[in-house]
Amino acid sequence: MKKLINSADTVVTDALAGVAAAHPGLAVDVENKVILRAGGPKAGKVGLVSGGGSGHEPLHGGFVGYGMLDAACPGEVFTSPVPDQMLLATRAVNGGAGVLHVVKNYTGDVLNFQLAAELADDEDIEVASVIVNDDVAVEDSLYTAGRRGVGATVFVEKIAGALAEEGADLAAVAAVAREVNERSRSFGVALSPCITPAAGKPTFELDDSEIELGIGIHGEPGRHRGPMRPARELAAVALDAIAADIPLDGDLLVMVNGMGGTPLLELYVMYREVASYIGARGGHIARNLVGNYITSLEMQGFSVTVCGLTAELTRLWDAPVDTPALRWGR
Amino acid sequence: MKKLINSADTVVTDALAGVAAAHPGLAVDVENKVILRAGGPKAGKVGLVSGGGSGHEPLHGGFVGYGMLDAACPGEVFTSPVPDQMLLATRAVNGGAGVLHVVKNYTGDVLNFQLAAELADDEDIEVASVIVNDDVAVEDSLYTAGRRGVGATVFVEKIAGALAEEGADLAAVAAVAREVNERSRSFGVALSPCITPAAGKPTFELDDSEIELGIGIHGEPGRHRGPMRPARELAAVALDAIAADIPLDGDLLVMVNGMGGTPLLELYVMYREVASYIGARGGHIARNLVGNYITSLEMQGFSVTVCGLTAELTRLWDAPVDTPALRWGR
Amino acid sequence: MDTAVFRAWIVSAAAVIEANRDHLTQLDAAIGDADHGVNLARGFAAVTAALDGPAETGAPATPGAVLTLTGSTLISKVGGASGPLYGVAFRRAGKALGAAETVDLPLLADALEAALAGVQQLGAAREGDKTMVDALAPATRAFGKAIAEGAPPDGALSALAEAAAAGAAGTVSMQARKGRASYLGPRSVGHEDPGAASTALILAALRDAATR
Amino acid sequence: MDTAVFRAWIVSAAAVIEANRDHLTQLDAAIGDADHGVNLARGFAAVTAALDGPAETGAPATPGAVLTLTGSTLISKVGGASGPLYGVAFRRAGKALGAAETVDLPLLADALEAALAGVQQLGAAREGDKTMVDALAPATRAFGKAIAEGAPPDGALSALAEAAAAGAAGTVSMQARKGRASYLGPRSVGHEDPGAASTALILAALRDAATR
Ligand SMILES: Nc1ncnc2c1ncn2[C@@H]1O[C@H](COP(=O)(O)OP(=O)(O)O)[C@@H](O)[C@H]1O
Ligand SMILES: Nc1ncnc2c1ncn2[C@@H]1O[C@H](COP(=O)(O)OP(=O)(O)O)[C@@H](O)[C@H]1O
Ligand SMILES: [Mg+2]
Ligand SMILES: [Mg+2]
Ligand SMILES: [Mg+2]
Ligand SMILES: [Mg+2]
Repeated sequence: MKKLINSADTVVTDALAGVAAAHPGLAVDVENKVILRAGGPKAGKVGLVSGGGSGHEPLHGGFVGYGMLDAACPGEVFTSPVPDQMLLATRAVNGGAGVLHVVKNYTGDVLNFQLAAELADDEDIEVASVIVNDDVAVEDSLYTAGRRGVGATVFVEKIAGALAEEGADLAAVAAVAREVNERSRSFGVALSPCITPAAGKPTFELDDSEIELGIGIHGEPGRHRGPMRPARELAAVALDAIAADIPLDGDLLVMVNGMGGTPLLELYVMYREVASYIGARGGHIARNLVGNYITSLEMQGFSVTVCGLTAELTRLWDAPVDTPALRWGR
Repeated sequence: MKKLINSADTVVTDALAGVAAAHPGLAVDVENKVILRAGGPKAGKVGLVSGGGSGHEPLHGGFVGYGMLDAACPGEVFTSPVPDQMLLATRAVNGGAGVLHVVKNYTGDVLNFQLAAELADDEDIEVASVIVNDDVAVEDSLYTAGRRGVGATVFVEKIAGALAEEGADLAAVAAVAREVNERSRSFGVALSPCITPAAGKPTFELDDSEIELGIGIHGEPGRHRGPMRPARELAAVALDAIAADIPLDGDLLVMVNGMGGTPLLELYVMYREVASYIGARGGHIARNLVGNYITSLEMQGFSVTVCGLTAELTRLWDAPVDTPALRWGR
Repeated sequence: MDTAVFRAWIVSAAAVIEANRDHLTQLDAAIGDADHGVNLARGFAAVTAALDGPAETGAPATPGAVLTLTGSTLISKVGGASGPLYGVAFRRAGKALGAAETVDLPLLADALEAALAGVQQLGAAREGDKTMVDALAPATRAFGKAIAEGAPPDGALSALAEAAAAGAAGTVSMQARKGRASYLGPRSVGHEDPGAASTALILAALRDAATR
Repeated sequence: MDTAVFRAWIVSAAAVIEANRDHLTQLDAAIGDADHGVNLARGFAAVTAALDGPAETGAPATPGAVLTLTGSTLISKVGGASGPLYGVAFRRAGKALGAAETVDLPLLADALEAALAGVQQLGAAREGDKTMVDALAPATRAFGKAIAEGAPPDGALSALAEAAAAGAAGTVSMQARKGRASYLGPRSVGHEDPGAASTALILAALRDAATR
């Protein structure tokens, strides 16, 4: 394993120190592992807190700033953060209008945020939670852990963050967050595994002709292993799975996301195939993102996320945002 | 080799079709491989044209837009474009105030842009060229190809683009571009090779304990091979080399750039070490970039670029920019 | 069993987890995200440090206090799914022991029941879902049964540890319905569940500490 | 040598480059950026297509026109360093042949001199810098010398091709001072220069076409 780190134990805090040094607009509590907007909570504004394991950068810390998150809690690599971090963040961003927890649907994230919400409740901080679960590779069921939360998290954080910035109340912000989640679906493909600093070994082995289909964002193998195929066919595999769950017509917000180790050149090739697939089925990509937004360390591969837009969701997507990883309108 | 492509022959044009689909603000001539701002040339504004081999994305196409480039000419992967492309772009962006060619110092880029400039001159289009050569790993000499152009290209395109947007004349825009180049130095390190789609094999072999020091951006081996070291020591290697060439005091613009396959988490670890090295030597990082801006396909590694700022250069850096890869102020 | 025994249990559990750190992480790499051993080792290291207690209050004085502190520390340090689950398990067990200075077999059985109930309430996993429940539930049953049959302490504790180990081994053939492994669907079959494996290690440490 | 011979040269040069595409690319991978074979193959494929000429004008009618068209097409299609350099070389050679219907040895020697001058003017490389010049320069000298000594066509052309091959082989021991390989400094020693290798192939194709 070769990584640009000082040690596996300090990689997360060293990176947080780097985030603190790079972004004067953020206030980073390196010791307690919380990333906040500089300047404290905005009175009367709903606070948005998210968090999860590290290794998915820019998610979540790269989305802290005007028009998006108020705080992010990074855990160790691929390990959900602990309730203490979430409680600190929840206190810090509470401007009196309550706090929304944006939680990706993984047992660890859900349980830790749940314990944190109970602790916040003891302090009379009003907390609502939205569970993001957009990954169509995993079928949803009452008896399982359910679908994973992946790419839609970016959409939820941007759109709910925009509504919160406008001064909407907690119920409204939580409602739009749930609406975006319900309208969004994702599917991911890995061309290579990744290596967590602590494990030091690849999470799985793939030969030069194999890929993993239906992966999450934690370096885990996918639902199936299959042969490598041209970009056009891979786009069809991902979008067939998504189209089985939500309609691909009307105005769409589409993200072609890199898993971390795939060149932008290839992501644009994928976007071209995704766009022509959707166009051929009468869908209209009104807004898009192409790049690395929710990653698995250096894993090579991509994911596609599609969200059915409404006029209101489009308006909120276009609203000004000013974070390290997503910025427009100011 | 596993890549998200349809075929090695079509990777560049397929990606350009993706860029065209993703960015309505751009006008992409896929067949002739030219990326332009939508809406044609701005009368009286100096046009900025750059170009080079593909595989370095987001450079250059990702920097076409308000406040930066007017056109980019992508060649085949790691192969400089041809004069025909550069002439087309030069014609298309000429608003009567002349055109600046921003050329990275590689024999291929230099010769092809030189032929293009001669052709443009035949058409009475005034062309000035700035050669970017910031890579301290290669010593500069009259009898060699000289230093390579790497990270400083991003700074030159942003700052010269800002001055051109303000309506400065060709001489002034060329002068500030040369000033930025002269004030900038870079050094790069590779942890892994990369694979060009056409070659299908890694450009070199590295074992799990070795790295290449003093690399360029074409997957070539570096000046030396050495043992893998902690982030702090790698930052010192890069900055010692840079400090031997330019002073690290005063206000600095610093980029910690990923080579394409390195996670953002690690780039922030590197940024922390770069910032503490510079801080310890009395330098002040007034502005910074951390991320993938000038890459070598999926190569793992980083480069550091440092530019000594003046008040005017800082003002131009902060000026509004609106491109796919760099955006602020609008 | 007095406070010293419970301290000894937790200390040797920490040692056993540290010794099996990479093994547990590799089990997790196969059907999860390769962090279970690292997570628990980090958590139990913090627990052993915490056991000497904050200067003010000093070390925990009762068996219940030892387990409650263990649980709270795991919740604060582990993260992931196993942090809250083990944390709640130890906290519930600690509460069940109340202020007792010494713990007899029936009281220990109550504590284990409480721990299991806490895990299932929080995680909603049932036996057969391929989780730590598949080690903890049969172990708790076997312990209660041994006590009912009048087994001596070492016999009951061996029954506990053996049932846990058997339960963990039994997860190999299961398809996961809870936790990360469930994302693999049928591909989760054929691998031992890391949390069940760590539970078996922790309960073996209890037997060793209590029968030493 | 008439137009047909020059067409035959370019067509077989294209075939030889295509056949050595991967070899040349691997040479470039060692000290460059792994694209020389791909670049030239792309360019010469376009040249063979262009040789049948655009519908309006028809195929080039003179040896000079064949080489000029070859050069212009390489400039438009190859890119990289070798595109402009080979392009200028063929264009200068074509210009040197003027409107001649047939080309004798002295005129061909002039054309080669003009090609070499064009490459050195554009690229500023001298012999010993580890570039295509290290094949083209000695080949041109050897050809002139053979003619001066009254060698027959096939003898002079063999001298040309052999000197080019020897020159290319000689680049192995050189440290590059021009082109990408120069970035490797001392590490560029021990590898054959890809452009010198392709020049040797192209000049061997000339010998074969002219002595067939
Ligand atoms: N819902 C659940 N109920 C009980 N145990 C669970 C549940 N989900 C996961 N686990 C246990 O947690 C273990 C994984 O722990 P760990 O790897 O530390 O967390 P994560 O899965 O978040 O990375 C699994 O092996 C399983 O035994
Ligand atoms: N300044 C120069 N003068 C003459 N030949 C050169 C010069 N620079 C490079 N070359 C030739 O070009 C070859 C490389 O061509 P190619 O790989 O196609 O272009 P690039 O180096 O741009 O990738 C080198 O092997 C060398 O022979
Ligand atoms: Mg985990
Ligand atoms: Mg090249
Ligand atoms: Mg895990
Ligand atoms: Mg080359």
